[in-house]
Order: sequence, then C-alpha cells, then structure tokens
Amino acid sequence: MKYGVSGGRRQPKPLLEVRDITARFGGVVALDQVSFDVAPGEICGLIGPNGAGKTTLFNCLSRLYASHSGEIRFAGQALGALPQHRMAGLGIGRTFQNLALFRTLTVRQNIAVGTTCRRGTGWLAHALRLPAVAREELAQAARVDELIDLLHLGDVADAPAGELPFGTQKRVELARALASSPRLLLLDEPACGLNHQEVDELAFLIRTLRRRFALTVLLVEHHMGLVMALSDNIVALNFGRKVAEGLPAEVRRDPELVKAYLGESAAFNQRELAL
Amino acid sequence: MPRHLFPAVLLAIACALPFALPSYAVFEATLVITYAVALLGLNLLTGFNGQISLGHGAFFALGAYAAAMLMEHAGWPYWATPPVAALLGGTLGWLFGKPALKLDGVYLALATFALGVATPQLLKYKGLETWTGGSQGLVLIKPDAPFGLPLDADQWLYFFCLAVAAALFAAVHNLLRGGIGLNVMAVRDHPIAAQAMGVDNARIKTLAFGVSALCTSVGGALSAIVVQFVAPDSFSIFLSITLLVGAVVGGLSSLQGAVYGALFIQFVPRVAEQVSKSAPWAVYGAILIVLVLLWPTGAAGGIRHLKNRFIARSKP
Amino acid sequence: QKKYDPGASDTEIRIGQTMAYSGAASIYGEVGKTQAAYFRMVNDQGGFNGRKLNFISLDDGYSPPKTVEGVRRLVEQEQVLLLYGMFGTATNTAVHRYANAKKVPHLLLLTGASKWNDPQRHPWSMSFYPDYPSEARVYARHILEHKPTAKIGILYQNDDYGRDYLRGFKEGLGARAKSMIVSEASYEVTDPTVDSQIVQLRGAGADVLVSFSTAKAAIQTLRRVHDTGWKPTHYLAQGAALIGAVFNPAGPEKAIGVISTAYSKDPNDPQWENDAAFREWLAFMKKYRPEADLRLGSHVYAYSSAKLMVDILRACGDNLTRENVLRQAASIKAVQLPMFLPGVVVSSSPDDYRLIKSLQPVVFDGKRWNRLGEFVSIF
Amino acid sequence: MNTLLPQLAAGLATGGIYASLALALVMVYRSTHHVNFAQGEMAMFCTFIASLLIESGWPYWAAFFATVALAFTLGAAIESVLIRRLRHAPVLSIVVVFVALLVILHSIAGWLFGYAIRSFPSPFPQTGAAGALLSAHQLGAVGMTFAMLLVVYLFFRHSPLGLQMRATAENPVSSRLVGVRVDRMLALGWGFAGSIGAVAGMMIAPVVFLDVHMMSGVLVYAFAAAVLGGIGSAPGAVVGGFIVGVLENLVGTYVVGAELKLTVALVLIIAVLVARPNGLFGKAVVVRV
Amino acid sequence: MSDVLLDVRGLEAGYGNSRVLFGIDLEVPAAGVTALLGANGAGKTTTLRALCGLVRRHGRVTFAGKRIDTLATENIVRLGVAHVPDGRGTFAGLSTEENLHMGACTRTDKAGVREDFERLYEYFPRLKERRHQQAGTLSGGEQQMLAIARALMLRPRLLLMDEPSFGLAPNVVQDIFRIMRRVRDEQRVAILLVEQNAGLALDLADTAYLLETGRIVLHGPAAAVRNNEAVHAAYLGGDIA
Ligand SMILES: Nc1ncnc2c1ncn2[C@@H]1O[C@H](COP(=O)(O)OP(=O)(O)OP(=O)(O)O)[C@@H](O)[C@H]1O
Ligand SMILES: Nc1ncnc2c1ncn2[C@@H]1O[C@H](COP(=O)(O)OP(=O)(O)OP(=O)(O)O)[C@@H](O)[C@H]1O
Ligand SMILES: CC(C)C[C@H](N)C(=O)O
Ligand SMILES: [Mg+2]
Ligand SMILES: [Mg+2]
Repeated sequence: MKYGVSGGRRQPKPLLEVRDITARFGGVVALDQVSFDVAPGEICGLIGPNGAGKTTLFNCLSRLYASHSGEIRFAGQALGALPQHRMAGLGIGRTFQNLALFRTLTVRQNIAVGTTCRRGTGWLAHALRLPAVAREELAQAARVDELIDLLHLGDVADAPAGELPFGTQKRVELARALASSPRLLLLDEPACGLNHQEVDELAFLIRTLRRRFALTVLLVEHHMGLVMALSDNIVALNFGRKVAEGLPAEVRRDPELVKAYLGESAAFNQRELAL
Repeated sequence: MPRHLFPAVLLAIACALPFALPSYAVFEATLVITYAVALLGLNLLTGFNGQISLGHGAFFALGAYAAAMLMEHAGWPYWATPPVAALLGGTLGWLFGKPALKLDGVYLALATFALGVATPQLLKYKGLETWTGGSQGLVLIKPDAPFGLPLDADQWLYFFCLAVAAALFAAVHNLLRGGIGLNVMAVRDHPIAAQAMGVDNARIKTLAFGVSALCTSVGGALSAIVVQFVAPDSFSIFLSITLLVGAVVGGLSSLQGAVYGALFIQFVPRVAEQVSKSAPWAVYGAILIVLVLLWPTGAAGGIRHLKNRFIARSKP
Repeated sequence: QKKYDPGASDTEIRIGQTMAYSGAASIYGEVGKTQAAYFRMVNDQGGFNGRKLNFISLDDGYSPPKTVEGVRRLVEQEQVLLLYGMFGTATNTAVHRYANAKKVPHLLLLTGASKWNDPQRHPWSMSFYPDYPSEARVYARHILEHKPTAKIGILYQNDDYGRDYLRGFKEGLGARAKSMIVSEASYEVTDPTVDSQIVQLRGAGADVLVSFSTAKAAIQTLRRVHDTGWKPTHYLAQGAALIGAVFNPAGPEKAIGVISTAYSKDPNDPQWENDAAFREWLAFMKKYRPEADLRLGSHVYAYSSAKLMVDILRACGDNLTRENVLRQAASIKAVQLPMFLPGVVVSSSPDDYRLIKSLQPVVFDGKRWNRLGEFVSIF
Repeated sequence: MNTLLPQLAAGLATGGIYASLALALVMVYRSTHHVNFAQGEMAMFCTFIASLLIESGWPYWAAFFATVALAFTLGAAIESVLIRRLRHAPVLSIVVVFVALLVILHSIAGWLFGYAIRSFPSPFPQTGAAGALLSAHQLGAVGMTFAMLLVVYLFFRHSPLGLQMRATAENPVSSRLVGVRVDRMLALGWGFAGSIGAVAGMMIAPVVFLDVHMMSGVLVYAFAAAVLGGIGSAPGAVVGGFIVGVLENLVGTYVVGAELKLTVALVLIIAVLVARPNGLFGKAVVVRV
Repeated sequence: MSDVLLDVRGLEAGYGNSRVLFGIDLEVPAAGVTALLGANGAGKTTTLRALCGLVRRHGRVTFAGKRIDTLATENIVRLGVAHVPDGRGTFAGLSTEENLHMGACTRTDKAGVREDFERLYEYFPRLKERRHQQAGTLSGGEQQMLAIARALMLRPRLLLMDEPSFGLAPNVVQDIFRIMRRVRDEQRVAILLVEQNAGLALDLADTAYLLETGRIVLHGPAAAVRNNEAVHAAYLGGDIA
C-alpha cells in the first residue's frame, strides 16, 4: 500500500459512481444491480469468475451498450444521455479484452487516433490545410512520440499494428487509450498473455502512469498477483452481482470468493509481485 | 524521394500531354480525368472508410445532370456548374449516408445498389421530363477557350478538368493525411474501438459519404461538359459497377489508385474489343481476373509492392 | 475528276459505325455484323471503281458516352468518310450535334425517332428506320376505322422508343385518345416479366391491346395474354412483329390475329420461300454469316440498309467528298430494295429525309402475314 | 374487374422466381460468405445447355438432372480454379472477380448461343387453365422453390456437412484446425449453389423465356430478396422473394405506376432494412471486444 | 522416457518476407507434456502454427513416424493433432454446442462423441449453461474454455496448446491443468504447451524448451530448466526456490 491513496474512496466526491447497473442479454443477466464508487486517483481492481460481467460493466461504462438500467456518473455528470464517442472527451479511456486495434494502421497512427477528442479543427480546415491544422498536428505528434517512448514502442512505431506480437499490441492499446489524456482508465486484462517479468514491468508502468498523468484506474484482471499489488480497493463480481468489496487483503480472504474464483488454497499461481 | 515529387512530376507530364496528342486523344485523356475524379470519391468512401458502394453512378449522374440542366435551362456558363454539382452531390451524399449508417456489408451493398438501379428510372421520370429531357436527354454545346488562349476546345477543356481535378485531389489528400484521415480509416478498421477513442462514427461516415459523393458528382459534371450530352442510358447500374471495378483494380486506399482505375475504365474495354469482336467482354473479364490475381490489392498496391522489392534489393 | 475528303482514296473508302455489340441491346449487334458481311461481299466481288470498303464498327455497349468517344475516334483518328447505320436513339443523339458541326454524313441510322428527319437544322443526319410515330398513327387510324368503340390498353417500353410510339399513337387518335385509352402500362427493358402490366391492362377492361414493345416483352405478352384467356385485338409494333424471333418462341398459335405493319419480307414467312430476292439473301447469309441465327429479324434490315449504302456510294462516282455523299443520300429516286415488300420504295429529297414512305398493314394467321388492305403512306 | 387478386397472384408467381435464384445466393453466401453476382449468369448458361440437350432429343428430366450435375461441376470448378486463388484477397477484389465472371459468362453465352430468344419447356402440364390466376407451370415452379428451400434449410440446420460448411464460411482457419477439408467445402458450396441456380434457371426460363439477358433483371430482384430476408437465411430468401414480387406489383399498380415501381419497392426494402439491419430473418453476429 | 511422438528438426517459418523461426529442434514424447517458454514475440505461437501448417514452413517434422511438414493443416489434424489456437478461433456465429460438434467433425464414433460431450460439460459446467448461446457473445474466458473443449473433442494424440490459461479465472486455470494431467494419463495424449504461467507449466511438464527470437536457446528436463537463473528471473520471479 505504498502508493495507494487509501481512504480515497471516503472522500466526499468519487470520480466514478456506479448505481444499480443491470444489463441483460436475452435470458442472460450479465449485470444485476451493481453499485460501487471509484475515488479520484484510486486503482480499483474488478475481479470475478469468467462470465461474471466484468467486461460487460466496462462496456456499460464506455456506453457501448446503450440500454441498461441504473445510473453511471462520472465526475458528477450522468453518462446516461451522452453518445458513446463523447466518453473519450470526458476523460474515460479504455483498452479491450480482445485486442481492438486498427490493424492496417501503424502503431503511430493508432496512437494518434487516440488524440481525436483533443482536436478542434474540422473537415474544411483539414481539406484546405489551414495553419491551425498543422499546429494541432505538431502538438499531437509530440504527444504520440512521448507515449511511444514511454511504452517502448519506438522499434515498431511504423509497423502495421496487426502484425505485432500479442503483448506489443496490448501496449499499443494502452498507449492509444492514454493519448486521449483520460482521467479514468479502464483496463481489461492488461496482463493477459504476459510472462512474469512482463507483468512486473506492467505493474511498474501502471503506477508510473498513474502518478504522471494523475489517473484513476479501473482494472479487470485475473492475475491475482497484479491485482493485489496494485489495487487500493477491490470490487468482486459473480454472476453479475457484486459479491465483495474492500481492501485487497480483506477481499482475498472472502470464503465465497475463494471458492468461486480463486480456487483451493488460494495459491496465487501467479506469484506475488516483487514490488 | 521527396514527398511532393511524385505529384509534381505527374502534374508536369499532365500539362505537357495535350500539346503532344491529337485532339481525339486529348478528349480521351480528359475523360480519364473525369473518371479519376469520380473514383477519387469512391475510393475515399469504399477504400478509406470501408463503406461499399455499388451505386456511385447515381452521384455521377447527379453531377452530370446538374451541370447539363443549369447550362441548358438556366443558361449558366459551364465553369460555374461544378461547384453546384459539388454542393448538390455533397448534400445528397451526406443525406444518403444517414440511413446507410445503420447498414453494413451486403446490406449497405444492396442499399447503394438500389440507388444505382433507380437512377435511370428517376432520370426518365415523366414528372421531371421538362428539366431532364426524359429519355432523350440533353445535348450541350462545347465551350471554347476563353481569354483568347491559343488552345482548341479540347485542349482547353482538358486543362479546365485538370485544374478541377488537381484541386480536388489536393483537398482529399490533405483531408486524409491528417487526423481526419486517421479517423476515417479507424472507423473502417474497427468501428467499436474508434468510437471508444472518441471518434464520432456517425459523423465521420456521413461526412465521408458526403465528400465522396461530392467528388463523384464533380466528376459527373465534368464528364457532362466534356461529352456534351447526358441521357439516362449513360447512367445505368453498369456505370456504378464499372466505377467500383475501376476503384478496386486501381487500388483502394490509395489516391493514385483513382488514376490507375480511370485509365482502366477508359482503355481496357477498347483493348478487349480489339482482341475479340465476338466476345469483347469475355476478354475484358479475363483481363480483370488476371489483374486481380496479379495484384489483389489493385495496381497501386502492386506498384507499391514492386517499389518495396526494388528498394529492398538495391539496399546491400 | 476525282475528289476526295478524309476517308476516301483511290483504293478505299472508310465507313465508321458504333454498334451495341454488348450491353442490354446486344441483339442489335447482329445488324452490325451482317452489314460488315455485306461489305465484305462487295469487296470480294472486287469492290467498286477499284475501291474497297473499309468498315470500322466499334462497340459502344449502347452507352451514349461511349458512342461519343467512338465517333470522335472514327472521325478524328480513323478518318472515316462517313458514319453509317449507327444504332439507338440515345446513342445517336449524343453525336448528333458533333456530326453536323463537323459536317460528317451520319446516315441510315438504326432508329426511328422523328428527330432524324430535320434537314433544315441537322442536314447531315438521316435515318433508315420507319418513323415510330408515323407507324403508330397507322394503328390509330386502323382502330378508328375498324373498331371505333374500342377500349384500348397500351403497353410500351419506357424509353424513347416506346414513348415516341405512344406519342404518335395518341396524335393519331386525336381527340378520341382520352376516351378510348383505358389504361397505359410501361415496362423497363430489364423487367423480368410483364405479367403485372398485362393484369393491369386487362383489369381496366381493354378489348384492344397495343404493344409498343421489343422482342422479349412481346413474346411474354403473347404468351400471357393467351394463357389468361384474354382475347383482345392485338396491335404490335413492327420491330417486334417477327415470326422467327417472336411468334415461334411464344407459340405461333398464340399470335393468330396480331396486327402490325410491314415494309420488308419476313424471312420466316413461308410465302417468300421461292422468292428470288429471298433466295439471294439466303445464299448471302449462308456464305457470309454462316453462324447467324436466321430467326432474328435484323439480318434482312441489315442487308437492305447495307445495299442502300453501297448504292449511295456508287452514285457518288469518283466525287467522294462528304458533301457529295450527303447529296446523293438526299436524292434517292424511288429505289425498290430486293428484300422490301413489292411496292415499298425508298426515296429522299433535300427537304425530306424519310426514306421509307409507306407501310403495309398486315395480320398474322398463325403461319404467315396477310395483307390488310392497301399500303399506307406515312407522313 | 378487380385486379387485386390477379396482381397478388402474378406477384407471388414472379416472387417465386426471385426466390429460387435468391436461394442460390443464400447457398453460396452461407458456405463462403460472399454474394456471388455471377450466380444469375451461371444459371442462364446452364439453362442454355439444358435447352440444347432437350433440342437434341433428350427427355426433359434426363436433361434436367444432367444440367443440375453439370451446374454443380461448373460451380465447383469455378471455385477450385479461380476463387481459391483469391482466398487472401480483399473482399472487394473478389466482388470484382464476380463481376468479371458475370461479363465473361454473359459474353460467351451470347457468342455461343446467339441472341435469339428461345422458348424453354416446362415439366408441368400445359393445362389450358384459362382465366385461372396461376398457370400450372407457375404453381409447379413455386412448389419447386419450396422443395429447394426445404432441402437447403434441412441441409444447413441438421446435416453435419451443412454445419461444416457454415463453419468454413465463418472461419476457415479454425475449420482447418478441427480437420475440415476447407477446399472441398468451398467447392461443394459453390457446386450446390450452381445446382440450385440451374434449377432456378430451368424454372424461370419457361416464364421469362431463354436468352442471354434472362437473368440480368432477375438478379437485381433476387439480390434484393435475399438481403431483405437476411442474407444467409433460406426461409428469409423465399419470403423476401415473395415480398419483393408482390410489393413490386402492388406499388406498380396502385401507388406510382410501373415507371417507378422498382425504385419505390427498393426504397421500401431499404426502409425495412434500416429498421431491421440484418434483414427479416437474419441474425446479427455479435462481435465482442 | 516413452518414444517420441512429434519430432521437429530445423523448423523455419515466417510471414511474408520476414522470417520468425530459424531452425527449431524439438521433441514431444507420447503421453508426455513438453513446455515451450519464451518472451513476448519469441515465436511460440508461430512454432505451433508451423507445426500445423498454418504458416509457410520448412524443415522436417514427423508425427508418429510420418512426415507432416508437407501436409495441409486439415490432414495433420486428421492424424490426431489438436490445436488450441491463440485468439481462440471461436466460430462466432455458431452456438456453443455447434462449436463443440465441429471439434468432433472428423470422428465417426457417435457413442464416443456423446460421451465426450458429457465429459466436457462436466469439466466446464459454464459451457453447458451456455450451450445454445451464440459463441461470439460468450465472455473471453468462456470462449477460452470453449477452445480447449473443442480441441479435446477431437480425442487427439497430440495437443498443441497456445496459452490455455489465457484470460481464465485462477480456479479455472487450476482446473485446466488438472484436466491436462488427466487426458495425458487417461488418454495418453501428448501435449506441447505454450504457457506464460511458467510455474504451472513447469510443474506439469517433463521437458521444457526456451525460445528466444526464433531459436531454441535452452532445453532439458523441466526441473532443470526451472532452476536456470535466467528462466527464473523472467518467467517465475523471485529467487530460486
Ligand atoms: N451480447 C451478449 N449476448 C448474450 N450474452 C452475453 C452478451 N454479452 C455478454 N454475455 C454474457 O454475459 C456474461 C458476462 O460476460 P462478460 O464478458 O461481461 O464476462 P467477464 O466477466 O468479462 O468474463 P471474462 O473474465 O471471461 O472476460 C457472460 O456469461 C456472457 O456469456
Ligand atoms: N500475421 C503476422 N504477420 C506478420 N508478422 C507476424 C504475424 N504474426 C506474428 N508475427 C511476427 O512474428 C513474431 C513472432 O510472433 P509470435 O506470435 O509467434 O510470438 P509469441 O512468442 O507467440 O508471442 P506472444 O507471447 O505475444 O504470443 C513477432 O515478431 C511478430 O511480429
Ligand atoms: C427497335 C430499335 C431500333 C429501337 C431502339 N431501342 C432505339 O433506341 O431506338
Ligand atoms: Mg471479460
Ligand atoms: Mg503467442
């Protein structure tokens, strides 16, 4: 808990408030009356068995699923009525569980797309290439370069994203999400497919990013080592319902969760991170 | 190679061309330009934005008729008609893009196909006959070179079309190389991710449709001015299909591709006819298949590939 | 005294054409092929005055912009002396002004629209096909005479062909058009069937059916009308009133009683079997178009048209200027073409470009055409 | 005379025609995920061959089945000689190849068979049902369409081969990884589609008469029908066919007149699709992120 | 040790113009588990793809004494090689159950297939619950279970597993490893395992190979590899136990 903003969620104003979110697909209730808060600056772990509804929750937060009941507030603003593409502008960035890169675009271009919501010039200005456009592009290029450096993507910056190894693609996604300068970052299984050392680096990276960009992070992950090491607070889902919430140390001992999710002996097969 | 060298060389050659060619060939070259402008639009939509259109002939027709009717009924000078065609095409394309938002894949293909199929019928429609000339169409007059320029009518029209085309190519090039271009392609590659990154998919797609239709309309207007005739039979679904074929064979997602595609549209049927009188379209089809097998990503893709290979080989 | 314009020389005469070898009207491509065959025959027989005919026929796919391209290529690059026998109204319209501005003869067009007979404004263009509106007026007059109480249903092709007929027909009926025509239905060439139109016309209570259609729709109409047991008096545009190409596929018994007009000999009509001109035509076809389908009506037309063209050029003698070609074309004096019905003469004068001046109303009896009264002159 | 009933009947009859070709489109879509624009011309070509066989004295049904077999071979051959080489090409390149096939078949047919319009026999009795709403052939053709629908439906729903074909279309790599002979599946899919098309052609030809342009009009409607039904759904294609046939006639007769009937019918179809973007019977394949 | 089921010599592979594997030698014994470790982008996935003929490859690969390096993918599979591909390879438009049927599409023993259905539904109750659901709508982990189950439906002799624990909850990961142990012991299936959770993989494996940028840099008995310093630091973390 060295860097954790413990007690952050008891601050009067949470950054993200999730209230009674329910999502259904035909007969499947993917989310059932889920409520929780995320304080500014917090890293909140979201865990639960496969099919518990974690990704669905992310999709509700980024409004990919428009029809759900309940309310989501971000920085005090209700998201219900806003179109999906406004989320990035409001400060919600995300990565995807199954890679969702622009496969034919280069890494640099992928990241540049992330800066869309910070752009002010329109079609006509672009077609005529007004000076404002050039200025903007300069600023955008600087931001992209910064992220490329930060995420060690220099070697592949001009390669088409679709041809990169899995782990690299995940990093590109992260860079792309950061390019919009989000306040809240939604990470869906960022450690998936990484080896031990890479997970270590990821943990370090997430902390660095949080500090550097004053991020709040909602982290979905099955890698318990990573979740436990990073999270200030954990929300556990099962069958679409919230089954536990609290500090990592408390949640990991929750008997129901151990049974449904962590498995016997709660042996984190992914060992604890050396942080 | 410097960035602007290629277009600059191309432009220089293009400017020299009409003085080296007989007037019939100049006329043909002008038609190539008009097709290139039309394909530019289709390429933007289908290549860069991933929205398939089997009906772009409709926008070509729109531009052509807009130009023809303004000249015939309102007495407008020819040079004033392309902007109007652009405005009309852009607006109608944008409007058509709205319902098209809901559709993709074959469903969008059908919707655009319907547009292409309906075009000749609408042009023939009795209620509009006084303006469109019905199935007889409208015959126009060929303009002469202004300001006493020492050019014949064909040469002058060539330069006129070339100027319009250069302006449009430059504008589309600008559009696509910046952030908007990235958005346009992002929507094609992964619409969901694009949306999450703050791209307003609906806006991008409708505007892409609008700009695309704008270019194709201007291409149509130029073609009407050059051919000096419009009739419903010129704008059958076959035109739309031809445009798509040109765009694909030329190379989608490449502005050069529009030029190669235009050359294909203009010259390959002729070559086919020379090879076989009895079944020219079988020859055309065979050429098409060979080209696609050879260059699955179009001539532009093939040429890029060759260039890369050459560069790779010339490096030690 | 030899005089030449581009395309003519001591050894050859260049003739240009664009034709619908492909596209929706590709059936007319046969006309171009037979014309080419005729010119080949003339060359085989030594040409005339020491000159060979060089016939350049390009495909325009029945698309006007392609026609413009083709014609400009013919005139500017191939340097033809004249344009001959080009097919289609829209396609010819596209080059109408060009040909007249360039003063290139634009002769014996395969389209019957009335605009081609305009020697004052467009002296260089001349058609060889019977004028559509005039033919339609023949039917109108026939109905007025024989069935003044008719309730008329009209089926027409929705293009300049069908509409030109429709206009002429209504003019022919005059004031009575409104009361006599109970229903009009159009179809597109691309429509798979005309069933719906037939139902509509029949439903309107028509007892006279007038079809201004082309072959395919005509066949479907005959069959459908017969199958549903409707028995109207059926008038059919002469372009589609063909025994071999239309009545036989539909079943000739279904066409009994069809009224049309004729100006040439239907090669599938048994009454010409021993006709000398027919036999000559057949021999020509066998030799120069062995692969051709003789059921099609277009070969006779093509043969007659090509013959007339050669006659015109012959009449030019050694003065092969464009102006002289036009002058000869505009002063044809009562020629009887072998495959035309006896009595149908072709003539022209500088202020009358309509070459075919009379039509014979005919009725089909299930086997052959029978004359229905006298020739009717069309104006 | 009331025309509503005859118009409905005529619409259903033409609808059946559209449906039969639409089924062939569905067949090839289901097994390859492509809409084969050359399907109509393939059918036309095969119908010409059937016509030649019958003219040379073959009994109808012998010619029928020989043609079906030949169409199967033609379809499978086109797949394995040509389409196979384009497996990694972009979709639109393949669409262009379909266009190429269309013009090639059309052009060669014109060259081989000429442009004369021919009659084509119907296997159904020529009852002189004068005044009846539908002729025996039309009824028979509709029946044939339903029979083909049943076969296609059962094939994809309940046969292991059908399942493998669907899987192949959807994900060829995964199909290989479970041991499916993907090349064979694709060739079979094309073959079956070719056969269905040939049957469609032989049912259509007695109505519209046989010539090289026979399918150009029909294809537009068949495409609309297949998409309206939800491309990939066999029942959808048939329902779509009937809807298109009837809609077109009713619009033509009672709403705008024949001139604009196709236009208006297409606008209505697109309106339906905007409300139901996967067609009437199609289901959306959800892509999760 | 039992005899070699899969024998790989000098395997090279790549995409387009770029080479990824530079001569790999590898042996997988029958009824044994062989682990293949390597960093991100080392070429593990490419190795498995090359074995199955999904990418262009050269070299000598024998399976049960038969050369398979020239065979087409489907024919390799039909010899009894199942592959859990990376990215799962779900047939998104088919139902869960149809996906499983596809796994068994080359089998002719109906009764055996039925039995395996029961067994796999027992292994993965979640899939049974979701069996009529369109597979593309399953959650990531559910799809991963499906990929594993589908491969097992083949009743393979060799199982190529590309990160089987990918996206699975910790308890399911444990289940998967239990299942692998069972199929190895009960059905005598050989397994070539690519897995980022090196601790678990090395527990299960008899032998292990370490891949670095397309070359095998280390191989030996699993225990020995586990104790290698470099492996330990990168794949296991902490000090040598
Ligand atoms: N579009 C949909 N249609 C039907 N069911 C759905 C849909 N989306 C999600 N589900 C179901 O909802 C449940 C929750 O899915 P979700 O992807 O949110 O799980 P998850 O917690 O992210 O799981 P994992 O850890 O495996 O990624 C799953 O059982 C899934 O099958
Ligand atoms: N489709 C492709 N096209 C081009 N290059 C590719 C493609 N797939 C992989 N590569 C390249 O091949 C190399 C090896 O990739 P591979 O996927 O085999 O690695 P891996 O060891 O499985 O890594 P990971 O841990 O990310 O799964 C990488 O450098 C990658 O860029
Ligand atoms: C019968 C044909 C000569 C008519 C043709 N459709 C035309 O355009 O005029
Ligand atoms: Mg998930
Ligand atoms: Mg991998």
